[in-house]
Amino acid sequence: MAVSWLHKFAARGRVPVFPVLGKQGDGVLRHLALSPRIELVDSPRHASVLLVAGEVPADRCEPLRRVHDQLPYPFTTLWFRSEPWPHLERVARIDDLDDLPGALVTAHRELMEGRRGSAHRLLPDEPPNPWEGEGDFGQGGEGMMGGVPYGRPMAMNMEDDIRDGLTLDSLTFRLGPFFFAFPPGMAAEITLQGDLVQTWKTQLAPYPQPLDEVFFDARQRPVPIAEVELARARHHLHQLFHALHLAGLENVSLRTLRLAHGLSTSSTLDGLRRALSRRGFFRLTAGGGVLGPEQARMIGGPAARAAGLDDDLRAEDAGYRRLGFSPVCQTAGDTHARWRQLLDEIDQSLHLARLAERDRVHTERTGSVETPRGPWSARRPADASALFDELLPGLEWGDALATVASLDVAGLADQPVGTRPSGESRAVRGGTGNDV
Amino acid sequence: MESMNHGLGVDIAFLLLATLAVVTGWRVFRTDSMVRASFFLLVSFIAVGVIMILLAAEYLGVAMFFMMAVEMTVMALFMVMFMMNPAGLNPMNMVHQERIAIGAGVAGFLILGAMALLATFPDQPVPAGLEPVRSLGNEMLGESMLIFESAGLVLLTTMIGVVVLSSHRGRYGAAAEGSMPPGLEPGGDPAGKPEEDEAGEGGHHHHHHHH
Amino acid sequence: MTLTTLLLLAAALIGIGIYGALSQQSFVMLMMGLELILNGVMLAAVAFWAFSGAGVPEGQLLTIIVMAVMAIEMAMGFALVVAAFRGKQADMTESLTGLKH
Amino acid sequence: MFSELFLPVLMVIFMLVVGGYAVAVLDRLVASALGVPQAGGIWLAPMARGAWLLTQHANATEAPDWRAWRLAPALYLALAAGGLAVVPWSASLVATDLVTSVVLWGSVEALATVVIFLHGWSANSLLALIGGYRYVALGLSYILISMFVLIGVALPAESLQFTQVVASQEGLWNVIRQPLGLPLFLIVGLGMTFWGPLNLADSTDLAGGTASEISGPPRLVWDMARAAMLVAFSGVAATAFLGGWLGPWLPGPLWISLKMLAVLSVLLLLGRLLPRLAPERCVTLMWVVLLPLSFIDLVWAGIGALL
Amino acid sequence: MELFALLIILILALGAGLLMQWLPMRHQPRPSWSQRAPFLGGGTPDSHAWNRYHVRYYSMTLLLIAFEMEMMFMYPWAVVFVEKGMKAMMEMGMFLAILSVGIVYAWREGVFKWQ
Repeated sequence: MAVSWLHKFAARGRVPVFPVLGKQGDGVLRHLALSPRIELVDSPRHASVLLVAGEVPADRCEPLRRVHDQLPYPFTTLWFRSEPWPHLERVARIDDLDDLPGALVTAHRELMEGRRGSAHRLLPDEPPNPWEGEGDFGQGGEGMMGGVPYGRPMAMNMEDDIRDGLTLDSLTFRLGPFFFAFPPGMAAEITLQGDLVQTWKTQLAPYPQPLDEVFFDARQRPVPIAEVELARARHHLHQLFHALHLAGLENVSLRTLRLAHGLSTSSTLDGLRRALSRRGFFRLTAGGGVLGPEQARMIGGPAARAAGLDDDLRAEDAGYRRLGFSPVCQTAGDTHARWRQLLDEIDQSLHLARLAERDRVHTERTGSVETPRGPWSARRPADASALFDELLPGLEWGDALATVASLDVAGLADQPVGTRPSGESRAVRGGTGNDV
Repeated sequence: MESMNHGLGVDIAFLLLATLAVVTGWRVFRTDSMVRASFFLLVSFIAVGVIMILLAAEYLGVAMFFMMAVEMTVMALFMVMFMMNPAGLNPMNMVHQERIAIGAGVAGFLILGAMALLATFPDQPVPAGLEPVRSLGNEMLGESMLIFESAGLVLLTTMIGVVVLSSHRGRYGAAAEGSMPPGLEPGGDPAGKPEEDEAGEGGHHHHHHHH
Repeated sequence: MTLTTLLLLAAALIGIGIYGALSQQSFVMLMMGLELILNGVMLAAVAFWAFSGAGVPEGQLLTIIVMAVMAIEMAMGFALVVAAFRGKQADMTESLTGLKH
Repeated sequence: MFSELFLPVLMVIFMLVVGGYAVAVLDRLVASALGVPQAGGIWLAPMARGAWLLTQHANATEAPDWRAWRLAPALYLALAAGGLAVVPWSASLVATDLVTSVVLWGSVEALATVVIFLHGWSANSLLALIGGYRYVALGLSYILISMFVLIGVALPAESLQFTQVVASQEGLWNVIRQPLGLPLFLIVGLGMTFWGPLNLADSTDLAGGTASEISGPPRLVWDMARAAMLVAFSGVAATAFLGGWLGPWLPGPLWISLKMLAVLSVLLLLGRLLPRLAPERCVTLMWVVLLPLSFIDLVWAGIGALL
Repeated sequence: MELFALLIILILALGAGLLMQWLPMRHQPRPSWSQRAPFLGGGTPDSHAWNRYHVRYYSMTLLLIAFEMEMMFMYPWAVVFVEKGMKAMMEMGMFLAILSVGIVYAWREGVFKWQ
């Protein structure tokens, strides 16, 4: 009796959702972040619903199974724009973004009230290595460091420390592709000594990211600069949203998101910029990750300009020149410089959009376009996640993740982003973006 | 009546705390996990600290808590840093000359215990009105500033000493100097470690000499 | 709780500490033994102060000094371990004795 | 017997429960005021979350240190309760009026570091481990600041007893007399509960840090213990700096509850406003900036006490 | 009596914390091995996480031990401060000066940096 009362009560809370991102799934994140009934969590242990958003490529199915099995009972799954695995019981596929929050709430409620059974484990119930009853004491190990006690070998020293000459143990593990602080789809093999990154090998590149249609159009024909610049600013704001969540600034990250959703030529960035610098975002948070000139050129775009390269295809466009465009730059090239650069560029984009809208200016150069991710003339900006392999070793964990968040490395997809889901604008709930 | 009750309660508490202190003190050397060992020692210290409070040494007892909490945290950090198999995933027994050690331990206990039982000490309990903390403070700030000054200087020396010894920017040169390659093979003993005789009798020996 | 029982407890702690300090191979574990000995010493000092010192402050001061010795021993000990490990990559007492040229 | 023993104990338990709930509600109110969407009933939300955690199964890792893992949240809760025990609710209503209760609170702070480290260590999981170790860097740094600041309030009281500390504020509260004290102490409070900018233990970049591998009832206890520690801290802060039970018209316990509420609001607001500090920067900040500031506070307090 | 109250409070809180975990959990089955694998965003570790962890702030911790010892002296000093007046003030000045020298030296040596 008391138990059912407890379950009824549990059904009324916010729905803790662990999102697993497939291709083009990150839009869901931005939609759900503003939904009051949904709580996006960073660890599957803290969730009752596993949301698979977007199509998960075959090489990431095994990790998905692993994550699926890591949710504690009772839990259920929901598949968004992705075909559920046939052997799962009672799973629902949702395709309309507007239905998603409601479906998540329903799933959680049914689960809590016992109307829906919990999902089951997919992987066999076996330790990573057989150990029981083996070894000197039945713990699976041998001697002091050998064997596989409780199923895994012990951490051992593989390489010298890179900082202070105390060579202690290092830990090697693979992180991702469903680690929230990484670009969607990225996975890396990392060796840590203490909390310092010793080596970093990017194993799976992030999914190619779809860009707004207007950038594709701009390569074919002149398009209104106002539209291009608003799309650019929106792209940057989305990146900032993820980074601010990582830095623990939940409310500013949501403010950024609202600004992005309601972005128009009358939006301003002043409030956001002020909030960030007042709260010490540039002084107190993790930083590091200085790009050298070669690396900066390789990645291109705002990251390169933050490192002092003033390459920008917009400077070669007569339409932009008429608006008085010249590239803005930073010199330091580190994480904080990239954020300053991004804010400056968003500001500049909004300014250009305002001027362009007033004077109805269009782009004039076709065939090449400066995307938010970098210059796209002959080739699309390609994936640059291999850059992390040389950039991150030597950084401590927080700095490494902040650096990852500050770099937009994913290559561009060959398709523009699908029809913009109508839900995104509705979720804003009265936020025009002006009042931030 | 009230005071007798109180006395009995204190006796029971003392008995429990004494058992706790001894058992956890013993467990320090009987557990495989270095973290557990450090925190067992911490519990032993805390038990002794509570006994001190029961003895009206309120400052010393409570100070024991915070001093030892910090020291044992640091102890745990260093134990984990420098001991192979710090969590004791493989049970191990890293002892040498165990029989001698047991003998010495028991002998120490017997001698000291006999002294405690046989010797007579003056019976001069703490006077009723004494404020232990105040008297301690007065003693420290006594006629001269000797205690404070010497303590300050000794501790400053310690600070400088630990910085010099432990910081890799210290006078012992940069990090790379003097550091040796890691073990010849994974899990083996560090290269350059001197051979030792296998005199230890303490059961399972942890060294595996690979040749 | 009498002086005798307190001293017995202190003796037990010191005995365990002696065992630990003598039997442990690792330098860090050896320090645990030393700490336990000092634990017993501090208890004994406080017990004497409470029961047969007539409340002279020196009894408490002695405990504080023992604690200071302990802190200094620990700090210097660990600093030495770090320095030795950096030089020799070892933490065993046997190796440390080898350091004393 | 009743007024000496049971009443203070009841008071502490009551404050623990009500205070923990108040923290959960206040944090949601602050969040919604700052634009983080909250589902309908803010008053019921903490209960619903608690009910969900009670129904969720507890997670396990492959080879955790079981006892330490389960003990750590309960110990943290016990430490919070112990911290609350030294807070005087009125001149006579206080659970543990030790002559050295200020030092006892210092011990609670030091032991909290032990427990939080243990929580991160015992899971035997990478992210939790890093969280635990990070926290130690912070915990060992803030403890000195806290001690200096609290010695500062002990100077005018000529005692290490919280009731005396309150009594010494009869004329003027310490928050005015020692203006640096409370701000510094608030930073300690954020550190002790690893809240907001000082959340190095359970941070987002570690997917929850020491809590990343726990679920269900252990997580509930851990969250409650954190909230309880925040309450205990606010009680001590109100006692040491805001004159504790002192105040006109209202009874003492009510006054201190109001002051605790004020401290809690400031802490929760700070927690939501500031970004998380990088661990290395945090250690340097504590030792090089805040610790000298606490020296100044102590000198200020000393001069003030002598005048 | 004070200690007895503290004891009751500690035991109640500890007991509540343990019971709240134990009561709901006693009927729960032990999680499967696939659930127990550490969460790494779908990735896997090579080994147990417990290792000889390279604590990057170890020299700071040693400095702290020495520092904390000084705190031992400061608490009793605080109680008699007003009584002793200027003399206590001078001693404190000297003490803080020594401490400051220690901090400044350690800072210059980079002790507070991640080694």
